[in-house]
Amino acid sequence: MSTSNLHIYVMAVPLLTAFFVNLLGRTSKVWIAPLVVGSLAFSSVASLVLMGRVMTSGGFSYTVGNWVPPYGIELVVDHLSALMLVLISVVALFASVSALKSVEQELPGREHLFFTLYLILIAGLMGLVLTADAFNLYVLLEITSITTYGLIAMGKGRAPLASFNYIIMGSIGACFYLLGVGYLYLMTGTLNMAEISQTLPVIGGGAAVATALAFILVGLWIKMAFFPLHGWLPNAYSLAPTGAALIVAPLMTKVSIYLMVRVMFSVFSIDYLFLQNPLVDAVIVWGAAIAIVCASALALAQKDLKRMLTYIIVAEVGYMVGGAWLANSTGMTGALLHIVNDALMTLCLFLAAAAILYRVGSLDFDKLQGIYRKMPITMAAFTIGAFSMIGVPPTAGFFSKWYLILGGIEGGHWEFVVALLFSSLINAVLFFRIIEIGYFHKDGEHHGHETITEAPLQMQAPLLICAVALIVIGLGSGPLVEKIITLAIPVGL
Amino acid sequence: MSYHTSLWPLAAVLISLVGAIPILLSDRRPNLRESWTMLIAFGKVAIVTTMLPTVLAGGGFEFVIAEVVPGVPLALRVDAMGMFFALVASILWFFTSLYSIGYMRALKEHAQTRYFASFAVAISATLGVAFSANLLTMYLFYEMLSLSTYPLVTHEQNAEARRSGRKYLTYILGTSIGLALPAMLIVYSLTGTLDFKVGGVLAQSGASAETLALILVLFLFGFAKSGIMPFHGWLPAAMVAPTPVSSFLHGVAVVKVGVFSILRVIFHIFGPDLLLDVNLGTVITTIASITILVASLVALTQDNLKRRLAYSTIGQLSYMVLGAGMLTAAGMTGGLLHIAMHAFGKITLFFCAGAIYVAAGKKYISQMDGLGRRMPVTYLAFFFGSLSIIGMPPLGGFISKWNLAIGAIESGHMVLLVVLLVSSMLNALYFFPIVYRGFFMPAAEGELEGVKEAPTFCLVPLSITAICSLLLFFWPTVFYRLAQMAIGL
Amino acid sequence: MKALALIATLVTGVILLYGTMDFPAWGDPQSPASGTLSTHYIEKAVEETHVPNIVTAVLGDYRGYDTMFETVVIYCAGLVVISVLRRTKQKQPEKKA
Amino acid sequence: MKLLQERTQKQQIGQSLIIQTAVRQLVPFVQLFGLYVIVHGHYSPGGGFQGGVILGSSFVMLALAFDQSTSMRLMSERANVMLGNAGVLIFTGVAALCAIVGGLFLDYSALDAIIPLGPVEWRSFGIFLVEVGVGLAVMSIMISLFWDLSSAGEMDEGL
Amino acid sequence: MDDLLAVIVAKYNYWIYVILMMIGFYAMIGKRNLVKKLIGMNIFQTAIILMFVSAGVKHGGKIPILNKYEVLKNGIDATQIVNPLPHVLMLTAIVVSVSITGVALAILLRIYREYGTLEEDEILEKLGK
Repeated sequence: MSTSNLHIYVMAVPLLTAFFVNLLGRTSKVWIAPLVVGSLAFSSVASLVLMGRVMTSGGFSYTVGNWVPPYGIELVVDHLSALMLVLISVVALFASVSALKSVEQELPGREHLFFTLYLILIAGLMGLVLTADAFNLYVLLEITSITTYGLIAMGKGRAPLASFNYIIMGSIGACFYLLGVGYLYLMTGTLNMAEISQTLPVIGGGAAVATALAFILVGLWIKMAFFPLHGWLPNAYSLAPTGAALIVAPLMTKVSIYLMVRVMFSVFSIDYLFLQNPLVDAVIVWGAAIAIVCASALALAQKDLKRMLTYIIVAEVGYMVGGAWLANSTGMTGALLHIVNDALMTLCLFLAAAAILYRVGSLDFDKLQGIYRKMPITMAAFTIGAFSMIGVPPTAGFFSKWYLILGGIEGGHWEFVVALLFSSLINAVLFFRIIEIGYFHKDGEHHGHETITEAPLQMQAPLLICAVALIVIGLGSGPLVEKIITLAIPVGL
Repeated sequence: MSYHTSLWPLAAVLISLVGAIPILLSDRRPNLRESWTMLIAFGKVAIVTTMLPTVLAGGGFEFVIAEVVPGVPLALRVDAMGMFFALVASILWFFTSLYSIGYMRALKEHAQTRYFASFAVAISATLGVAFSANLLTMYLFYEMLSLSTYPLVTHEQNAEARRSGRKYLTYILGTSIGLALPAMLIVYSLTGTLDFKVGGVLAQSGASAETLALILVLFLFGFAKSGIMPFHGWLPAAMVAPTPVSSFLHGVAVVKVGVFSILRVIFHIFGPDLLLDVNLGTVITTIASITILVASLVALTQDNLKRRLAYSTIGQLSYMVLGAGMLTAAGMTGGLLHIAMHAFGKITLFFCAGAIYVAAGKKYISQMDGLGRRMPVTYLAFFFGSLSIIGMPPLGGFISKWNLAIGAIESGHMVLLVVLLVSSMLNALYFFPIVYRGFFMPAAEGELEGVKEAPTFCLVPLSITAICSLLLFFWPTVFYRLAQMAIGL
Repeated sequence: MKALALIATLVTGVILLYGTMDFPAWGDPQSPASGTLSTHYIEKAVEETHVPNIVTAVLGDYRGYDTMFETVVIYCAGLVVISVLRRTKQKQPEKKA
Repeated sequence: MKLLQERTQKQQIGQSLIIQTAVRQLVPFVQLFGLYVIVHGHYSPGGGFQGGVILGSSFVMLALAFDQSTSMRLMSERANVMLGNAGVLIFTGVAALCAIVGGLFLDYSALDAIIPLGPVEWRSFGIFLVEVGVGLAVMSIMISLFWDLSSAGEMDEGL
Repeated sequence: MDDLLAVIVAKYNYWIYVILMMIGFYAMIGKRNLVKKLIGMNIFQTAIILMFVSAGVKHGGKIPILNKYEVLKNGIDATQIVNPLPHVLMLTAIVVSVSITGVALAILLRIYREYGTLEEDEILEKLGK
């Protein structure tokens, strides 16, 4: 029980700022940039401070409205959620800096609406990370979803259609989750995760509990686009306005993964998940392996950079789900580390894509010929991001993959190991195809965009920082794992 | 032996990596750029040689860059084996840079800045492999080398270059990610460490013979840079690169990095004793022997000089693996020594090929009749080089092959001896005709009007390397000692 | 497509029905749902918040955090509708044409 | 084009004297009732959401009986947005204020530090505050939802 | 027989919600008309809401609005009052579903503006050509 409100401010400042963005942004646009960047910068700093505190003095539980849980809503700040807070706020900050430019280009006159939704989305994600209450989680899930629907629907052409499909799928996911929570509530009479997890062993894992687990998992899988349920993602993410894709693509799926981990271990128990029915996790890991392979294969078929990236995201989801269900600490470490790394890689690649789109106006492969000569710095950063996706040391991507594969070997899940290696190879093919297109310019010459120059600094700066961060985190992954992630993985694994 | 922490290894690796930046910055001013290159090259040689005495005295340096995975830091360590390779690489890089300047300027190549920059990165990666203290670090630099050489291989940026570049990456990245990485991870999950130890780390793991065999094969084919068949296809393809690249990277750095990695694994991850116990040496020797013979036979059929050299390289590389596979003192020493001897010999040959191309614009052996009388120095050097590769006294190649032969006898597998002799014969068969044509066949009329020796920048290095491989016959001591220390004698 | 949907629906339904097996009987005052949590609300809410309408008390105070985000949700809805539909006047003519 | 035709037809249907007069008389009472529902949420069924919806419905009635521009004369779009933001800001502001004055987030009793009413009374009062906020927000959103949806985003005469 | 009856009496409402849920779910994934999908979504959410609310029912329970002073004087028997929590939760759920319906309708209008139809097949074929 702590009275420190820091984590609340991390979440509340963007939320409150959002309303002012809407109020002031209507009248004059000059307010938007300082408000957005300022609030996110504050959150980043505050979350870093919070991280420091957690690392020194351990995590703590917080009750909103000063009611003892389970009567009030409980928030939990531990290593994992603090790490996620840092991740979300920093990614949001970088993305926003670049988004300010591209939104100005794509959605003139609607910036204030865009960034209001944007900030509320960030706040919602942070709330999701913090909450320890099953129903509150549902509400926040809907906040993030509804803002995302809006952000995506702001795009041109087919975007509304994609957004509508996302609404249908997303609602199914949310409803399934709510059904699961309902079943749990009917059986345990509480909504507080900790209390549920205490009650479940008492009442034993009956039909209702199993159903609840199934529905919660499926619901979250739909939200994170786990392979057979991924149908909505590629359209939604690739048709969204660039600014929206910048924030949605890196964070949404990762946060849903975090939620899955949270539910797995805060609501249900290792004992119930892995020991009582070991078949389940074997099946899920197989599913993850299949997901990785299929999604990578689908990515090969794409002719547009953004669409390709979206399918890679789907494949990466398979990595993390598989890693989390490997039922050993190495795999879990890999999954958690990959949440961080994948968010940054995806951000890096999407930032690069945004910069290219800003100048070239299209991401079709044939438009990218000779891009290396025209936007060397952007493409250098893109290359680093690509290497990280492929898993080339010392970029961050290599090390999370390292843990995942190691976990697969330890758990004897060779299918998962093979799938990971396969997708690394596919990624290599995918990205070197682009690198090749961009690097050879002979036949790109007469494509008539000699006028193209480097992207504006405002888009380059976050991109470069992000690219450097990939290498720094890669080299620092030892301490990162040792000081934070090993403490974040649930005890007993 | 005792290692004490110092910045020397880091400096040795980083100097050219950092040096790439001024090279890039002085894009507009070629002279400045080239002087940077030479400066860096010289600095590298200097740094490496300053470390030499300590290593010869049985000491060593090490430096931990970062603690990345529990029990496996990114760390550099200078031991005898690394020193051996680093010495060869850095010295030859010096000459190659000299040669490149002449070559690139003579042909007015485009994008020279990118060329020199990537070259600098590549050599950093090479030294990184030489000086890495554990498998992970080595893998890191191995990949770095693969990626940094891509712009060099595809330098021409035409359709053919695109094809070869694709082939190059497919083979190199595919094998390293698909085979070497899992092998490394299996080793890690078995032993919890990836450190290079004399005597190996797998001995204590108590892994079954089948597992060991699996790991071994994964490694052998995983480091496809060693050109072991059937993963050799990239090497002939990579010959589209400018000759200095072929000569240095595909005569020395890249391919030898492959071999070096394999030897590292055999000596310091498995350990010869372990391999002897479960008697996996034969696996290595068999694969190697096949590669040697097939490659030599194919080389005979090649008319493009560089392709012939490439296939000869494939064959020669497997000598080194073969030597290591014999698991006898002499054999392993010979294998290591051959890295150096072949490097000096083969680079000479490539330099000559380049010089011929620069001077006469000839690529095909069948067009080179009588060329030797026009450019005697080049052809003499070529003669020396080929002698050394064939393994005839009085040239360096003889020493390594001699050791290999002794190793073969010690190991008791006479068939290996036969392989060695037959292949040497084949070497002679595919080298001497070139020299013969050059000196004694009459040139077609008007064919070689006005052809004279290549520019000095080209001529000097190739003469020096030729002389070096001559001297190595008389004074092989340094390399010999290092090789013996490397295998723990 | 339709068949697939039907199958999916049936499977979901069957699982849900199977799940209701060990539900408490409907309206049973002893059911866990009306356990300590709701009892506490009913008994303590009034003296803790001086609000006789327990629903309001729980909504506004005990679970005020939920309610806050719920308000934000509906706020977002309004915003989204505006940002998706609202068109500035000068766009009018080319629409009418 | 199609939209416009439908709209014109509808208008003739909508414009009837009886309905208009009735609505004109009704609206104030509806709004009064809405306010009642909001403020009386402590003692009877009701609260911010219900009251907000009722308040909003009064404007919806206007828009239906007359046309959208009439309802927009009574409540300009700008003012509506202001009210919406105000509502949400009241709620989040109160919540944040509780944290700022040293309590926990949303802990109304902490506001006792500013105006001493007694912690428990403050809880009751805090609930009232946020209900008002909710009411405002819901009302304005309901209105703008109706306006935008009925006029397909053109904010002209609507249905 | 009796116990079967007992089971039915005890559970029939849950089964009804499940069936309602199935109807909505099928409409969401099976129907090709976007508006029908949306309606299905609302049915689905209604089913869930009913399920929750029914969890709070107590036979003979009174509404959870008490007499302040009396309660403060001499307590209250919890079994007499229905469980307020599900109502609170579902108030939230209702608002959420309203919001999402509003958003979905807005997007449907946009789609109609773009393609002049709300039949998925027709839209797809418009996109095709």
